[in-house]
Amino acid sequence: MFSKILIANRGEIAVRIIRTCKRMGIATVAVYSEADQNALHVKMADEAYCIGPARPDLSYLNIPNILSVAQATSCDAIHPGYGFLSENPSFAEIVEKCGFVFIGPDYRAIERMGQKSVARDLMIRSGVPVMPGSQGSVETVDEALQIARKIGFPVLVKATSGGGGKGMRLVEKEEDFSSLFKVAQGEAEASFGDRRVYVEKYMRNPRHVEVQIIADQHGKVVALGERECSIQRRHQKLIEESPSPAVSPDLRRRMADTAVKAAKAINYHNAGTIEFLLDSDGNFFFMEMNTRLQVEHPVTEMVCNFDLVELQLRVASGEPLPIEGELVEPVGWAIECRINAEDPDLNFIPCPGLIEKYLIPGGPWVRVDSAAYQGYLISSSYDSMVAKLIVWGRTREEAMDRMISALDEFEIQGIETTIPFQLFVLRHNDFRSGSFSTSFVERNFAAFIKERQALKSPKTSAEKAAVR
Amino acid sequence: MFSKILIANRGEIAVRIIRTCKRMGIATVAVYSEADQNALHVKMADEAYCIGPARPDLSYLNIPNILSVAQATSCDAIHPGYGFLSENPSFAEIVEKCGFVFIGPDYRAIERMGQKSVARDLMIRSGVPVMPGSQGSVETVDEALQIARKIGFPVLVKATSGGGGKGMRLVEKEEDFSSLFKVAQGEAEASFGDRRVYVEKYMRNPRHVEVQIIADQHGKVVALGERECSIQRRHQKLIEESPSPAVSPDLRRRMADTAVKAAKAINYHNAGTIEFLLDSDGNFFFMEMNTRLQVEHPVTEMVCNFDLVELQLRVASGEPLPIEGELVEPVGWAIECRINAEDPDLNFIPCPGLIEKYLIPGGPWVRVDSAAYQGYLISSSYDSMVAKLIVWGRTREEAMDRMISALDEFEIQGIETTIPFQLFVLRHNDFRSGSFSTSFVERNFAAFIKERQALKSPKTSAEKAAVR
Amino acid sequence: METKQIKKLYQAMTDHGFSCLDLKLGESDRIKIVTDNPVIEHSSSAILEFADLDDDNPPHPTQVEIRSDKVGVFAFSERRLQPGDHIKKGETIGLVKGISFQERIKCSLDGIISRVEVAADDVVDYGRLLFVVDID
Amino acid sequence: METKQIKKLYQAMTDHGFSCLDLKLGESDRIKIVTDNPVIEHSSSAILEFADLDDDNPPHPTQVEIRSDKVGVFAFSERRLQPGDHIKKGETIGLVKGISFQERIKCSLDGIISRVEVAADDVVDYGRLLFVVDID
Repeated sequence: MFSKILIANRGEIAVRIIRTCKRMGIATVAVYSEADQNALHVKMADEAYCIGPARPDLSYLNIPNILSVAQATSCDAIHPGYGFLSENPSFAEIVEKCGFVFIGPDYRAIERMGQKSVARDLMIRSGVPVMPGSQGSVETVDEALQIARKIGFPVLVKATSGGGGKGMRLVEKEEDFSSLFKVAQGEAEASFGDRRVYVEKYMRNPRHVEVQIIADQHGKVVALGERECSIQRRHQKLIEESPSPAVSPDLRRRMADTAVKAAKAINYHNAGTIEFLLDSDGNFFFMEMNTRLQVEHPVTEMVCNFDLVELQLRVASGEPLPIEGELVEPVGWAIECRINAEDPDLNFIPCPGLIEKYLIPGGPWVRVDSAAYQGYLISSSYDSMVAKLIVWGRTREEAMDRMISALDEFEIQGIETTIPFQLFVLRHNDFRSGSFSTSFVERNFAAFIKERQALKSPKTSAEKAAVR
Repeated sequence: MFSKILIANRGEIAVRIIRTCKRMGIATVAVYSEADQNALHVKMADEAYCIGPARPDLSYLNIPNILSVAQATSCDAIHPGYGFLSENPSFAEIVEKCGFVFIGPDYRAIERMGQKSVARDLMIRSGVPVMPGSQGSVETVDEALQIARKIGFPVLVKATSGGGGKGMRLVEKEEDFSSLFKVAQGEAEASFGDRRVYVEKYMRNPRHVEVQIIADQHGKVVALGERECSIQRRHQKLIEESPSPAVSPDLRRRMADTAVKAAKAINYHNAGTIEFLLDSDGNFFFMEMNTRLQVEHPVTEMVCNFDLVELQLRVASGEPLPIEGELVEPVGWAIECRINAEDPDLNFIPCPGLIEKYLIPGGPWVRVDSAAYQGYLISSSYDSMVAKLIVWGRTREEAMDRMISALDEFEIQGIETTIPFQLFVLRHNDFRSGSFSTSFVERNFAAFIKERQALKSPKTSAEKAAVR
Repeated sequence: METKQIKKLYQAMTDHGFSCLDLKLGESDRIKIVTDNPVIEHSSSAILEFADLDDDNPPHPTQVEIRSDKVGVFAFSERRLQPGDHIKKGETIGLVKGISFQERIKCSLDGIISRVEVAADDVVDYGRLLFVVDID
Repeated sequence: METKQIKKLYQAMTDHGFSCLDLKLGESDRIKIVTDNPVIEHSSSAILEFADLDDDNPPHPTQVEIRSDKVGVFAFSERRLQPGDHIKKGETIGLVKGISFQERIKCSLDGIISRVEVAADDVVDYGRLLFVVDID
């Protein structure tokens, strides 16, 4: 096992990694930007070094400075967390070349999975179901249109090097195809320096269900069940759960088998997530693979009883996985809410600022992963996450009810948060019954705003009356 | 199920009960003393009423005021928590007579278990092993001495109505018997208004292991494993765990069978705890039964995955227990530290005061049950508990290591706490190996003080040097 | 005890730097005069306390607060008192009904109701302000 | 640039209520003069900043701080500098060795070492104070 690691990240995920390292007796080195001098990960690590100003490209993405700290402090390994450099194959490669262990997969796996059409082809060859579409990139409009006609509209035109919805266009009708294809190419060029695109069938109202896998360097791959991530707004997940209410034990086994097969096909090791689109008939299609720890990993931990960061450290140091079989069945139900400093009443506008009061919920099966504290300033330089609130329950209903009371108990003053919207979702009939898709937020946002206005207006009337 | 309950308690246990009620959709009524106006249970309950000044006999023990609130607010039931009125059979009886449900056992069970010698005789008749000793109270010194000779010294003389070590005397040698017997009688008279005592064999270095049971009103009794509570100082538990490192699966089954038998013998319903003394050969003897929820109930919850407060509410409302079999086997390992506002360097002197900074640990399998917050004043009117820190791990070692890092992460400024001593225990070889008894604290306290002084002295020398 | 006497006492208190004075008035009532940071204390049936004693407002020793020291449901006595109503020393001006008792709320001085801070059927807790009375 | 000029500039700044002035000095160095709440900013090789600018102490514009804007292990150059040592403008007074670079720390002015705030083999991070120099 490593004796000292550097954590090339900030916020709650840096804190999360430090916690497991402390428990395992592994010394930790934090890096931070000038904006993060009072951050919790800086206080909690054994050593901490400033690596640059607030701007991410000058600090958390500054590879020479990060590696210089790792070398100067004699670290064995580097954990990239999520975001920042975590899916940068060059970083993973340089880390390795400099003699450190990269706590994640081989850089070649990151690279291949980062190129969406390469990943897609790899999956097809490995027998993993993908959405019908082109094989590899398509060069010309005509070629693409032929494929689109074959698979039937609506279709998606997606950037080969893409991610996060950029360079992606939904084409509903044949007559729009040519122009939208060119828009996608242009955006792909501008965003990724690579104008290549490919064509894929578009599924209406799919569910986003992903399988967590962990693989050691001895060929063993285990699926730790699935996560339901359909409650998202513009590809930003708001609520995740494990298991998924749409996944039966049989479907779970089939998805897990597929995910394990996919990971084995690329000699994957360390933690990874295979994202699938799931239709209402239980058909699932490979979407992409995330070659890192996910934000929502805690729900998997809560139902599988494995510490994913510990497993990452163990397999990265060469240990074999201490798990029997290829699928860990979930026990009970876990839900996570990402509590962001965003105002849901104002279309989720980010509202960073000073946390004047911070009283987190507690009690049985309530977990908070957060780098915030009373008096902490949420910086506008980074993402707006305040905390991840995770609960476990024997049943989905128990977990939902516990989440509602924990959200209700969470006291955050000084900034607006997403809590009111998450409460709305958790009380919504469609969410409670488990029948929802990725279009849930879009479909129900107006109802949320209406409900909020109704809540506010009587008070406003009363206030007006009082003024008269 | 109840629609509204009153919680006749304060502090973390009131908060604990409110949390489960909120999740289950049961409205809550808090009561509080003038000293507790800013208490968390007051903020969290749906309604809250002041019932008197700080002095417990005028507020938290004020039965007319508590019942008047319950009546005025139309409560269905009353949860007594632990301490205060929880084991007062008159209160349980009055609650019932006034038409409320007492969330606990029948008052007759409380009464019988409250009289130590009555409980002992009941257990003997039910075939539960008790320490060798007198059958019922003994009246005269001669009669008592005869019994003491028969069972062999050392013996304990204990108050029939006693508890908490009062009216109890350890007699090592026959020549001391007569005088110590009279001291115990006098103390019993003074403390409980009942001079009756009984005689029991004294076990050197026993372990304190207790079995959690829960019983419904339809005759079903389930044992939820055991708790190891040997780390105590003057009968105040400091660290508890479940399971016990001294209990094998076979011993667990035998202890559970015995506990279930004991509960059935008195038609017990609701949650209860049978305390046993366990010797190094795996023999166990009934010590007493606590007819309420225990402070340390969370470790049972963490390894059994049942919410004990929920089960209490369900069985009190007449529902059958939703559990198969008579024993729930523990999954993994849970440890609790009671973090008190006491200075372990000064022999655990209570040090109530203002909590100036309060940053609680988080992350996976870390649970905090607390009524404290930043800016909260720990009152000298009540017990000195600040928080219960509970962790779970796949193994005992994982749980211990997680507890160490969580204790280390816990930041409490403004008051001294027991954390340094708990860290000492968790790092001690005897604790780690599992070979310890109720004499652990007494035996190792000097070593703790020495370690603390060694930690402080270099600094002190440096300070002195700096002054010169 | 007359208002005049109380005023005199109050004057003496402030002159000599006392901050608190506690007077027994017969069996079950008492008056507590405080000159700063009023601490709520209670008689066995009701509490009289000089109101408006914060720093900003100069003390009006002619007002007393009547608070409950029992817990229960409030009811008015014979008449539903309104501001301006005269009350007599010892008159029952309200009831607090607990589970095992019915407590009469009395004023130990003659006076005029200045404010009614309670409604019928209110759940009244310990120390709850019921009435503010201007002493005649 | 001479010390005299800097002093003059500083005077002009305070006279006109400026709180910050940023001067480029050739290719890779710059001087930042702040009169209150100094914000740490960096040149590409080292940072010069007027020291002791807090409210309690009147500013000494004759002192500059040399800070690192790279991250690595510190080493002295040819000589191990001590307080009192004279240094020349452009002289390499230390090195920060990173994983892929070796950064020379220079002072862009002649001066005398006032304080050495770093030891050989120290891990030096971004913005770390290395030397305080009295400008001649």
